[in-house]
Amino acid sequence: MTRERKINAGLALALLAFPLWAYFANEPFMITLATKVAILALAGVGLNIALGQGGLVSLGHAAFFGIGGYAMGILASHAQTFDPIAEWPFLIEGTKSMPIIWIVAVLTSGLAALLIGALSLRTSGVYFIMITLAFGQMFYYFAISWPTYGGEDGLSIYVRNGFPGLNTLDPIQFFAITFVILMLAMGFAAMLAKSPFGLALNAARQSPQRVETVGMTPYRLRLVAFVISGMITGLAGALFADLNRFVSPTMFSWQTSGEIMVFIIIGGIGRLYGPLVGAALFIALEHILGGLSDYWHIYLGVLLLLIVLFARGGVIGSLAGRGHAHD
Amino acid sequence: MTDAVLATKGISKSFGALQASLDISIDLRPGEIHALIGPNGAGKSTLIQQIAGGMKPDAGQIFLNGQDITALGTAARAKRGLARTFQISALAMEDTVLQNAVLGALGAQGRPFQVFGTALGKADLRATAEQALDRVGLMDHAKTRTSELSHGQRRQLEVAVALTLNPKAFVMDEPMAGLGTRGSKRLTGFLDSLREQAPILLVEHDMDAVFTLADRISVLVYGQIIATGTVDDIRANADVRRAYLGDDT
Amino acid sequence: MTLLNVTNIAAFYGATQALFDVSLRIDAGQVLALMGRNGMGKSTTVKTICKMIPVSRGQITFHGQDLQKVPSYKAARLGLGLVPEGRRCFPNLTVEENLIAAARPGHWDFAQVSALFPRLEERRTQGAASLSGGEQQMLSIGRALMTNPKLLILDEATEGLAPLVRQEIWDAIATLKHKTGLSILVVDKSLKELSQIADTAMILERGATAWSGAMGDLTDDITNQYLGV
Amino acid sequence: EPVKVGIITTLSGGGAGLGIDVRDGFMLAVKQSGNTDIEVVIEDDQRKPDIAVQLADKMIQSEKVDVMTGIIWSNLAMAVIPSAVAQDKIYLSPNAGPSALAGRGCHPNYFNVAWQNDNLHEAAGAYTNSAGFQNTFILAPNYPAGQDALTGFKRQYQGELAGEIFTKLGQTDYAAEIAQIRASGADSVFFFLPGGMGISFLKQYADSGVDLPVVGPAFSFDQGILQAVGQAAIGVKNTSQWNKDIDNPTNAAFVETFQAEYGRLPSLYASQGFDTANLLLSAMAKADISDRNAFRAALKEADFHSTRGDFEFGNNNHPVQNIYVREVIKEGDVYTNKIIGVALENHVDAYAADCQM
Amino acid sequence: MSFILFAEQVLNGLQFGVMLFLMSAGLTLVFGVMGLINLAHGSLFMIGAFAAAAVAGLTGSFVLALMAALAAAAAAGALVEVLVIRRLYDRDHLDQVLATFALILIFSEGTRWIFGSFPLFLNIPDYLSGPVTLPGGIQYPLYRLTLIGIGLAVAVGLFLLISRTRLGIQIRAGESDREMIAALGVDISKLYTIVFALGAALAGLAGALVGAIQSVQVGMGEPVLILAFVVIVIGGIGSIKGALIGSILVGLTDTLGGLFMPALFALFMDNSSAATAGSALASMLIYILMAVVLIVKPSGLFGARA
Ligand SMILES: Nc1ncnc2c1ncn2[C@@H]1O[C@H](COP(=O)(O)OP(=O)(O)OP(=O)(O)O)[C@@H](O)[C@H]1O
Ligand SMILES: Nc1ncnc2c1ncn2[C@@H]1O[C@H](COP(=O)(O)OP(=O)(O)OP(=O)(O)O)[C@@H](O)[C@H]1O
Ligand SMILES: [Mg+2]
Ligand SMILES: [Mg+2]
Repeated sequence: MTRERKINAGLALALLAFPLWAYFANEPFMITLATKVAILALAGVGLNIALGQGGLVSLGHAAFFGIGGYAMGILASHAQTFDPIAEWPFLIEGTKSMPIIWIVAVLTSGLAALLIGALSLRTSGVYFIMITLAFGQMFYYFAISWPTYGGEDGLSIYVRNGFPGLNTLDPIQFFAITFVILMLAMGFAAMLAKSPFGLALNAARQSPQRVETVGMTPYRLRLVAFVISGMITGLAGALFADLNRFVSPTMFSWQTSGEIMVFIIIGGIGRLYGPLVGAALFIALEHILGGLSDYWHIYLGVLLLLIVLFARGGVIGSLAGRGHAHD
Repeated sequence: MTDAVLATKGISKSFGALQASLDISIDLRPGEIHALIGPNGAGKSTLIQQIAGGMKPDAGQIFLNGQDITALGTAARAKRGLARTFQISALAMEDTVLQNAVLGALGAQGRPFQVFGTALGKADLRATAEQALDRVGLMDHAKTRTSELSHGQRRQLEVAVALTLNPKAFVMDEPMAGLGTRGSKRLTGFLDSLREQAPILLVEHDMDAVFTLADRISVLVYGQIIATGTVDDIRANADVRRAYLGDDT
Repeated sequence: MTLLNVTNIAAFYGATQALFDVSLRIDAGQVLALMGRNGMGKSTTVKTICKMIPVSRGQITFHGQDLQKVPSYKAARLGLGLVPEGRRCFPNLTVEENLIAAARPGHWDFAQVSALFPRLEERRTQGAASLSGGEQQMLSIGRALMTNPKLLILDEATEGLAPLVRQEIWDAIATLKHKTGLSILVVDKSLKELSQIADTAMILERGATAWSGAMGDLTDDITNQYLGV
Repeated sequence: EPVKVGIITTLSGGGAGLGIDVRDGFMLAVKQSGNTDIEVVIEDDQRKPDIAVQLADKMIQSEKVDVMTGIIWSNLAMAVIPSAVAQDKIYLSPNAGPSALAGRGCHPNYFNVAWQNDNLHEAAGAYTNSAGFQNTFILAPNYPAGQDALTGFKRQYQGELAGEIFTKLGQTDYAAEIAQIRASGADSVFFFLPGGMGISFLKQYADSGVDLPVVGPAFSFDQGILQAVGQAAIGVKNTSQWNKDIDNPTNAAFVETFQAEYGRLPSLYASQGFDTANLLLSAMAKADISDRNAFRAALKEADFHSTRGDFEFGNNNHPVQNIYVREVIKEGDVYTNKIIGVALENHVDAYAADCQM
Repeated sequence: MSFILFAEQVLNGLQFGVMLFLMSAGLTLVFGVMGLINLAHGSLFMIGAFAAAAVAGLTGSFVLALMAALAAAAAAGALVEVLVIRRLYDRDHLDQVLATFALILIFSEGTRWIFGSFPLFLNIPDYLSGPVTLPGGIQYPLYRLTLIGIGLAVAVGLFLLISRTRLGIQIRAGESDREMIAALGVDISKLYTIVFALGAALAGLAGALVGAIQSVQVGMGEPVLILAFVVIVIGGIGSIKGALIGSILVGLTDTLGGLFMPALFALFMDNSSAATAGSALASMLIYILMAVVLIVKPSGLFGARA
């Protein structure tokens, strides 16, 4: 249909083609990079539901990313040491099964999003940005100083968790898992945007009064969106931890929240494929610029600045023209 | 009072030293259009806000169909059948006209948390929405982005969204504002036809429209109702002429 | 001498056109009354002159200078003193601060404004937000005078005020005209007072000039046609 | 056969100075050796564990390196080393020595050329005893390395504790802690506050009027940061396995050539990088990298001239070495250290016994 | 706990708060007047510290160093405003966040490029070093007392500037109605540049003052920036009074929390784990404070708008 659709299809193909090329060219690290792009894009897809559709500028999504990561770290480390997580009121054992870890990651981050959202959504605008930041920082400091699971050192898992029927240590197979999840999440996000709930949520962003006068409560719509958003970002956190076989409090830091947000802005706020483009571009820049100079952050900064100042609507916005997205 | 669809009893509201509403009691009876007029800053929009639930009165009560709704929020009042339009259009500007109308239908249906299926694909929602658009004559623009509508068309859309709620009472804040003479005439005719469905509390500066439509007029000055009566009563009222209409009217 | 010359301007709000080919002229020392019913484009005209909204066509010159090329603060410094619709006093500032914020050197200073509106002197330290409507109106006029303008623009300066307060304002405007010879562009609905004070008049109808001429030439027919109910 | 070495270290952002020193020390030794069979790839981890892990993946998967080294921080080490050595890469640690890798988690492919994390703290504890302090006040940041530091100190220290405080990681204002020290009636202070934290603490401590003697590990008093601490550091005793005045020809030559090459005095970290490279070069001279067993054995022999004098590995591939007490002095315009004694002789770390290798 | 220790800690909290105020004042001013979120404010703090260290290194004069800090930060602020920030006023907060985030990267790495990766040296001048004895036998560093003095003096000065001078009046007017103040002949963009440079200068001053007792290094601004945001959000965005009270509240909470939390936990835990748990909670304390304030008052203590 639209130009954006064509671009999107191209992007999905590119994300699939790149690791396949790397596989045949025997460049496993390139597959790892593509996997990282897919996972970070997934985190972005999560945040974009709150940010792009709900207009909720959360600078605390690292909290969910980190919770997902620690869900993996804690479960897997207990499985590694055969040391149950809890024996009372009932026995909870660690696990090395990805599907179970994902479920736990999604549920715990959803629960955290429910709590954080319920409190934060009482505020709006910059206050919302800052209170979500505050919650993120609480998790960060907690994770750093809580010694049971490694504190600032984090937790290392020596072998990647398993998925029935697949060898997850093989880069291309792990990529396949993340790719499928990313596509499912994007499909879900696309469906959400068009669903009755999405319609109401988008309207609540544009005109909360309007939504109220037709009998719906923006607060509740936003809270549900925030929880869904947190769950997806949490899932991305679990995958990210599995990619690195390692979790640390850095996942909770405000820079992590900032980076996820940067992906979205680079790609284009509210654009379905925005997070993917943003994450891919960011990682590519990091990879290419990092090789050029010790001071590559300067170039990154200048590039970001140019994107904000001159490519309004992000990369997809610039390519596809003004479509269905807000400034 | 008992047969009033919508009524306020002794509403008062102040902003610091400013008394925006003072002991206001007005009512809206079945089938009527009750116009509320008064100078700028008299407190008309403030009163509408309190009736619709956007603002809590300091004192007094509001009744819809005899039930006290003072404690309810905006959304709850809307669910009970109170539909309002805004002085400054409040619409989802990035969405299409149809989407705005479907939003109204969705609110009326009361199940906003459906994540499966598309909003525009739900036959029941769509039927309600299209019917409302049809009534205000916006069906041709169903696929237009709302931000591309003219001022007048936005006012029509506001009314259409209110219609999707199938309300018991309308509260309209300056629906004619910004419409040309022709637009006002059309909307006047339309509002006239609307009163059979539900009565309208109408705030309006357009005296042509008010004098054509209103069954009763209340005049609000400095937060107080200084007169209520028929068109002729009000035109003849010396206080009203002094405070609002002036000598030329 | 022509002070303000507006020729064939058009202006838009988004996609809706609000002004169509409006032209007007004010000479030094003159008072022009700009009239028309609600929503006809009076305030829009005023806003284009003060550079608050852009014109899409036409030309505005003030004192021989093309206003098109200057930002709004420079236009103001050339000598445009605006009393905007809705007063727009700075609510978080006191009366005195509102006046100081605008002050530029010249005849009008705090003492002169106080002499014109003794009420403002009494309310000197009160926050503008809590002033009565009439007091706010006086403050808004005083504030515009503090910029020592060559042309004072009054948009609905008597709107929504009690008759008594209105009278005070009209008296003040008359003083300005007769004692200081200030040029004034006045937008208002009360014909009676306008006819006493204005030299020329102009009526807007849906964003276009419907009538213009000397105030004395304004007949009842015309006012009934364009201003009556 | 040529050996490919991957250096992952911190070259940008906070803490970059340490990584730069390790890298420069390492490259100096490679250059001096004239050995063309060694190929080095260097990457910047930005002190972020996830970046480090990725770079490790890249080095192993793409660059196909044989030997890895360079990591400064324990948390990054824990993220990278276990999986690298499991993939049969040799890892030579030039700085971090987390306890988890010294005891039960030791590995034949992992060699630490610097110290086990606790060592310098243990030495500080031992020195505190020998200096006759009875009631010391100890503080460290609240993170694992900080907790290890206090544990290490207490392992050797025999007196009373006047107080024990964990500060915030990255904290820059220590007024509150100094006030507690003042009120505690301590006779000395031990602290472990690496990087900017230590600078801040010392400057504020010197200005507070509390004049209790201070003891710490070398990290807060090393060449790279002493100039920033300035006068406040003069006279402080600190523990280190290396100093530029250790008297052996290798060290003298190292100090001189480093200064000539880079225009600054070498730091502790530079010496560790230098030793790491020389260890590697000595093994390359004896064995082929494709024969892992022989190569590991060659490494274990540690037959090279260390800047510390003789160098020897214990059973867990961690150094068995002297740890000295140094004092901060001023030489001309430059703040530096001088050795004033030995705190622990031929010290074996506390975890070696747990290592089954 | 002795009275002396407690009093000293209160002074420490006050001093910390006052320094935070210097950072937050500019931030809240820029936000309140221009509606701009400036993440790069921390970089201006760093620039002040580096400028001071560089000039102190060259001239040996602390006073000159402070002047250099003010000048360098103000100049950097003005430059950034004219080149970048100006284009962001009409953008939404997200664009501002991203653009100023990019500025952090440029400033931090640029500084590292110029000054290298090692911390710089900036010392307390002799005439301000060492402790003084206050009434009640409290020993307190003279320099920190001076900081409290300077901070409070700046607070008073800033308050007078904003509330009494014509410039301050115009700034406040711009806060409520930008279009109107322009229509009265005030050059609003110049005014904005001045406000931005003023905020930058205060941050630079804070950087230099703090640099003398801490380490002057790349990235020193970011932790303070986050705290400054916490402060202005607690105080209510745009309010100088809110920034002062918020700063002192945060300063005291942080300092006294670090003191009392471990002591509190020690009541029911052994010393070592109490120290760990207590300091863990202490480091979260200001964020908890902020969350509580916002939950109770969603627009901060003295905030007018949300
Ligand atoms: N939230 C508020 N805080 C303080 N004052 C307010 C607030 N809302 C409205 N006011 C004041 O209350 C008065 C009544 O305002 P309102 O909007 O109800 O007038 P109105 O009759 O609708 O006027 P108009 O015809 O111009 O729309 C005005 O003086 C207005 O400034
Ligand atoms: N900000 C705006 N956005 C869109 N349309 C506007 C805006 N302001 C005014 N209009 C429209 O422009 C037209 C002219 O408005 P203007 O304010 O100039 O009228 P006016 O003659 O001053 O009326 P009044 O006597 O009510 O003040 C009106 O139709 C109005 O609805
Ligand atoms: Mg109104
Ligand atoms: Mg008008």
